[in-house]
Amino acid sequence: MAVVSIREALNQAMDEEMTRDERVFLMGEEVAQYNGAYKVSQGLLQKFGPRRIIDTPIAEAGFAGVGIGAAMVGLRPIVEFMTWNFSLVAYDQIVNHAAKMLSMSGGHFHVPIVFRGPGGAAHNLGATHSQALESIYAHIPGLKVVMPSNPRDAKGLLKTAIRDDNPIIFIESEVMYGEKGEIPDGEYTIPLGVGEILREGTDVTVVSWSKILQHVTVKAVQRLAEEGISVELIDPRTIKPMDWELIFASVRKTNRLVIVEEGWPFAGVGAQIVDEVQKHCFDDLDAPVERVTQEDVPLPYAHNLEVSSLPNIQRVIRAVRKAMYLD
Amino acid sequence: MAVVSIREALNQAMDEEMTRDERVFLMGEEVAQYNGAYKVSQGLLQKFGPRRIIDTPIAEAGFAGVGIGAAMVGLRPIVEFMTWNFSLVAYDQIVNHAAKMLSMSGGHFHVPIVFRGPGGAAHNLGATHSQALESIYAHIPGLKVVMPSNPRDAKGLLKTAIRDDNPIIFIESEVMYGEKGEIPDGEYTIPLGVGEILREGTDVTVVSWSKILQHVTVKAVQRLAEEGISVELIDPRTIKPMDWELIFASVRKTNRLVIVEEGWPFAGVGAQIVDEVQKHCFDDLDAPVERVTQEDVPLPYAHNLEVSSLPNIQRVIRAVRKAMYLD
Amino acid sequence: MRRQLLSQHLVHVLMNNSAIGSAPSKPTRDPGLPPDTLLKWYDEMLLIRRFEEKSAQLYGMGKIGGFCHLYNGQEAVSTGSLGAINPEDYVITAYRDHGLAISKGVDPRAILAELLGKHTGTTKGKGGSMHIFDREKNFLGGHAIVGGHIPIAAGVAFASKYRGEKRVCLCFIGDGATNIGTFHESLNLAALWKLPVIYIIENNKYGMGTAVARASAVEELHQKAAAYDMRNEVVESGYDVLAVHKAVKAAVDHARATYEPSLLEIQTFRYRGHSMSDPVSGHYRTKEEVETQKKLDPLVVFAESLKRDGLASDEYFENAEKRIKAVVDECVEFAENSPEPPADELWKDVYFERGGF
Amino acid sequence: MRRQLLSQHLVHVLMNNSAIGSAPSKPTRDPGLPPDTLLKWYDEMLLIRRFEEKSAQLYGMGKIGGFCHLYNGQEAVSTGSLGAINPEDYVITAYRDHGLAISKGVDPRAILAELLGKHTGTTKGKGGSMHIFDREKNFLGGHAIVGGHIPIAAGVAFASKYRGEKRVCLCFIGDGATNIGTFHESLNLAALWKLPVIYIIENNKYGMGTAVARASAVEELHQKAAAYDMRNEVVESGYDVLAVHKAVKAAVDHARATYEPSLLEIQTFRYRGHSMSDPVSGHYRTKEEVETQKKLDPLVVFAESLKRDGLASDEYFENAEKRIKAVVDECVEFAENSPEPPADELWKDVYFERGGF
Ligand SMILES: Cc1ncc(C[n+]2csc(CCOP(=O)(O)OP(=O)(O)O)c2C)c(N)n1
Ligand SMILES: Cc1ncc(C[n+]2csc(CCOP(=O)(O)OP(=O)(O)O)c2C)c(N)n1
Ligand SMILES: [Mg+2]
Ligand SMILES: [Mg+2]
Repeated sequence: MAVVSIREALNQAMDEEMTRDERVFLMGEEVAQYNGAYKVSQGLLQKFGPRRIIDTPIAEAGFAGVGIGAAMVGLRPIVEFMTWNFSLVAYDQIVNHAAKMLSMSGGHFHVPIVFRGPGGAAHNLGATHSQALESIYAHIPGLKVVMPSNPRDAKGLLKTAIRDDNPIIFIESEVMYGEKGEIPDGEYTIPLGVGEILREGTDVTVVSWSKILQHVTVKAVQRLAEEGISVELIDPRTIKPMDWELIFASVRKTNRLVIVEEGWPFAGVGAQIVDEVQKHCFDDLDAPVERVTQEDVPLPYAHNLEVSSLPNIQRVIRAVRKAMYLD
Repeated sequence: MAVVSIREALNQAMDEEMTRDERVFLMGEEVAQYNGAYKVSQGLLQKFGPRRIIDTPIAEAGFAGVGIGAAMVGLRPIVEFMTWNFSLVAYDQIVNHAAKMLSMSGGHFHVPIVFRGPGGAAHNLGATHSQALESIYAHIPGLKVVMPSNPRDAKGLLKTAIRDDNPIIFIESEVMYGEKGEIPDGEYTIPLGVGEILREGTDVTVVSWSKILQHVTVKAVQRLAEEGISVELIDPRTIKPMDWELIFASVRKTNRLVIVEEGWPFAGVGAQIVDEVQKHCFDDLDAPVERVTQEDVPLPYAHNLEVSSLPNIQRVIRAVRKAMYLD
Repeated sequence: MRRQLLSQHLVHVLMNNSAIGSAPSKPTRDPGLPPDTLLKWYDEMLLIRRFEEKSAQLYGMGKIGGFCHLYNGQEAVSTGSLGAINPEDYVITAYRDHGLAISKGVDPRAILAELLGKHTGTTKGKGGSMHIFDREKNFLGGHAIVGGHIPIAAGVAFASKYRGEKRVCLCFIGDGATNIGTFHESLNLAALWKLPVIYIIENNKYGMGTAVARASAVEELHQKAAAYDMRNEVVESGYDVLAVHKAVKAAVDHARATYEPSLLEIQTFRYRGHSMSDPVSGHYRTKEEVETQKKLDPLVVFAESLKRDGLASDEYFENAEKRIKAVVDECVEFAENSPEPPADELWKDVYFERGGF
Repeated sequence: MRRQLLSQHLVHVLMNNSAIGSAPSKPTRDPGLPPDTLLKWYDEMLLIRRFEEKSAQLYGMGKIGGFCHLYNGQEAVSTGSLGAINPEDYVITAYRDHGLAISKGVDPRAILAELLGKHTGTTKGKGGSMHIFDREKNFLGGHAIVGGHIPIAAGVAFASKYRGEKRVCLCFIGDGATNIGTFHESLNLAALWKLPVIYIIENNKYGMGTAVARASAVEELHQKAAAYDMRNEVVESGYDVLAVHKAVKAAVDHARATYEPSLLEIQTFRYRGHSMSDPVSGHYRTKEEVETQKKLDPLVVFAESLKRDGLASDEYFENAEKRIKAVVDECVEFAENSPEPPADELWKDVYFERGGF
């Protein structure tokens, strides 16, 4: 087992898949000469050359569409958005073209493409540059949404995403690229749609993903463990398709559920989890499902306001205690 | 009480507000010379002239932005999207600019603008032209989302929306423009955020809005009444802010809830209603909340497939019976 | 202004030629074009015309639903352009796609079945009129969001170059669509990266009810190429299949030789309303304008030139009508007798299941 | 290519003038510009320079967070442009906004407080460096999504014309931003509708790490105006505040007289990295390039010309440094001593509550 950062893990995934399959290429702003705004593509230009590692102008709709067109006729593009915030100018391309092409063409043209890049808040970037946008993509049929929370999953899931024949929304965390963890030696992939139980527990199920899982939820769960509260912690890893059976089985055991996500509350991913769980585990639930989300406001710049808007350890602890009727 | 179509009701609202307030103008594709693709702006060019009724090129991001800029410095634009499907190319303008301007400018610039046009499926328009997109707008803080289901509300809510100082997403139904109903004589407005109980009932609460409410849910509820099932039917009218107390009070009475919406299921508006209700009415609920939504697929063109994908009367009846443990 | 030039040209043509259709005063025929190719083109244009007329009928009868955008009047663009490429080359367009699909060799029976929402349709009844696709024929749609397909075309050309192939992509664009952002982004990318895509503006003078001059700050739409230093050309006589062919052929040859894109503006006219729900004339254009334009009907112009060159007789044209009528009748029979898509199709083609190409 | 022209021009200037800064060989000063206006401009440019240097320091100390894009090297664009308009005219730009805000009269203390996330900041700490706003000064931001503000500028100009006012809007755009769709849509709308907006490309030769020629199919960015038949001009000596002023003044006069927009390209250079997290040189440009460009420093060039024209002495410049240092010190003190926004600010400014203007 090697210890690598998420940045390196993603880099390895792209490197290996580009080596394995000539049809794979990477395109995006600053991915080539600059080695990526977050250095995720470090060294790839040198290795694969400008034919396969391509700097683009600032034209997200344009280059997303170029990726879609190339995918329709047999290439397998990886399109990097410098951050997912900028994907909103390409939203039509993703929603109306990538996601619907297979269906609208009656199966003639599938679109094997990975859209990837960092999502969520970093630090003091303000409202337009701090968005956790998984909900507006998971809402769209035809897309799959993947959000790894550690180097092992980042590499294994990205490799699978690149080999998948569908448009994939692959959302990394802007502040986790440097975080390290063990990854298996040699070639491996991780299937989409399969979640992971990070910690078994009996009192309450907590579902959380990506940065908030690692920076907030894991720490809250540790503190709760010290208080004697046994949390079963689930990382779904793929947002869509979600590993519903894993979540249901856990809730049937613990009878309580808390969801911790970075996005806004209204019609967020967590709301869908609530919906499915109350439907499939209605008689198992001993308490309302609690959600911890970002407050329903544009994220302000000032540090204190930013911190108070985002999910934090205290709010997770409170939600878990509430789900256990402890407060 | 006059009987008018939704088209006329919307037309009256714009006409009256433009007469009342010189700052209001209408802009969009074919709104002027052509009197609107759906004739909602019939006669307005003639009455108000080309300064205030403005045909645009096909450039949704561009003219949405023009509206936002004009609103920042004191005008009150109504921006028509020929259909809401085309708003996706302007999604960044709405989400990152209209919605966030007030907050990011620390209160310096508010954006009094109404984005309006038809949403949802019509008949055989295929996947890109049939989308019910309320969820991806309601998800965004800073926006209000309004969806009238009858002429009276269409007029009263649109007038309020035009007078509101915030960006409003006003979604009409593409197939309801010709539907008629009574509207009050003289000047009136209807506040945003206030739902309406269309029918009192005791067995189960049903929440539904816009076309699906009128074309599907109302009819299903009638049939259920014939079977002796007493439905309390709620039209929230405004999706965000939602009239939560009205829904909670009803669920506390009926102990059951069914939501019928046109959009896709995953992280749809209905999911948020489930979340809020299970949280605030957990002990009141006698059964899982049921949702009837469009199937999670791009809407196909063929009539039979289109019909089978959208919510229909049978599915609503089944959901209500399920919520009552009758099947 | 180009608009004025065209009108002058029109006036000139109408005044100097008693025989309508003898418009192109200088012969535009590429000497390398064999007579049977020309006759094939005529048949194709006639098929498109009759196919669309039949579609209009079926729409009127309620057998075709949704939006249906007909191609009548623009046939010379489709046939002239696609006559300049090979089967392995790609074609992509917007929602006004029946004519181009037919020219690309897509089975017209399947197209009509698609319009009727049948399982034997080009996309099994899923896409409908605005979304004709055919992988085998390299016909990449049919796209209903204005501007949406323009970057996709660049991507198709990108793939061709990536693989070192000489395949080009023809991308058809409405005049109205030249005002949307993706047009700009795509032309810049195509020019910057030298992608073998030929962007062909079908300037039919209106985007729905909006005349070019009311939507675009320049009326000479090919002039937009200046912002990308892109090779460009205007064909004012877009009713002349030979003139269209010549310009497209030159652009295709250039793209194959250099990978460089072109922007072509082909001036044409649609005889029908924007879609079936829009009247032919009224709000935005007069009956007279339509009638005047119809005097330069691409089929008539081409027929006259074939006759003048001694390549076809009146008898040929009579027979052609019969042959084409039979084809269209067969399309109708095929479409009408085809089954609806089965219920479980709803769940198919949402995600692609096979493990790679 | 414009790029080459500029380099030749540079070489010429550097070879023919021993005194750096005597670059503009022909006098570009508008005789109508009073000396004290020129001195005010110098002070303003110096304030921008020193303000940014201080910001860099404070960023290095961790007192400023997030992305911070400095304006060093581009001061002549800001001062020269905004010197050509009146207080009631509008200015809007992207995220590299401190300099323009200062030129528009926004209180630099509030700007620095904003960078530090303080409640006394221009937007109460909500917008940060990339989102400076000031309603009273008609400074409309500060926008962080590339291209996002370009149509908004057209809308501001639209409102001005709608009300029959003569107020113009200056909209600043990066070279990289000229490749995004909203640029195209906005220029078309502005030209089509004759909106009094002056689009000013600050061509600092790079969009992040991407040189103009690697992102845009044309390097002469003002040439993009051809697609919209828009009045346009390039200022190669964008380091010369007087040259910038002259071009902008002409565009503003034209807009006031005719409501017509212009596209100006002002060639300039940023001395710092793209943002504070990007090094000054390295991946995409060399130290030499930066050093060469710095030889035409807008402050030095302007100082030399003021001296040459006998408008200011060495003493003046020494005093100016002192005065400006005092202003910047005051900014720092103000910002550092200001409170954070109170907790309940989180819920404010999400929806506007007052009943209309
Ligand atoms: C983004 C978007 N906006 C608006 C529409 C509605 N619409 C469909 S066709 C059309 C006019 C297009 O005109 P043009 O590009 O000239 O093509 P033509 O119909 O003349 O072939 C419009 C506005 C759309 N489909 N997509
Ligand atoms: C839509 C969008 N895409 C990408 C980015 C990331 N980004 C921020 S600044 C920038 C470069 C802009 O360069 P230019 O327009 O030349 O302005 P300059 O920074 O040189 O002033 C990029 C790519 C963004 N903010 N918005
Ligand atoms: Mg047209
Ligand atoms: Mg730049």
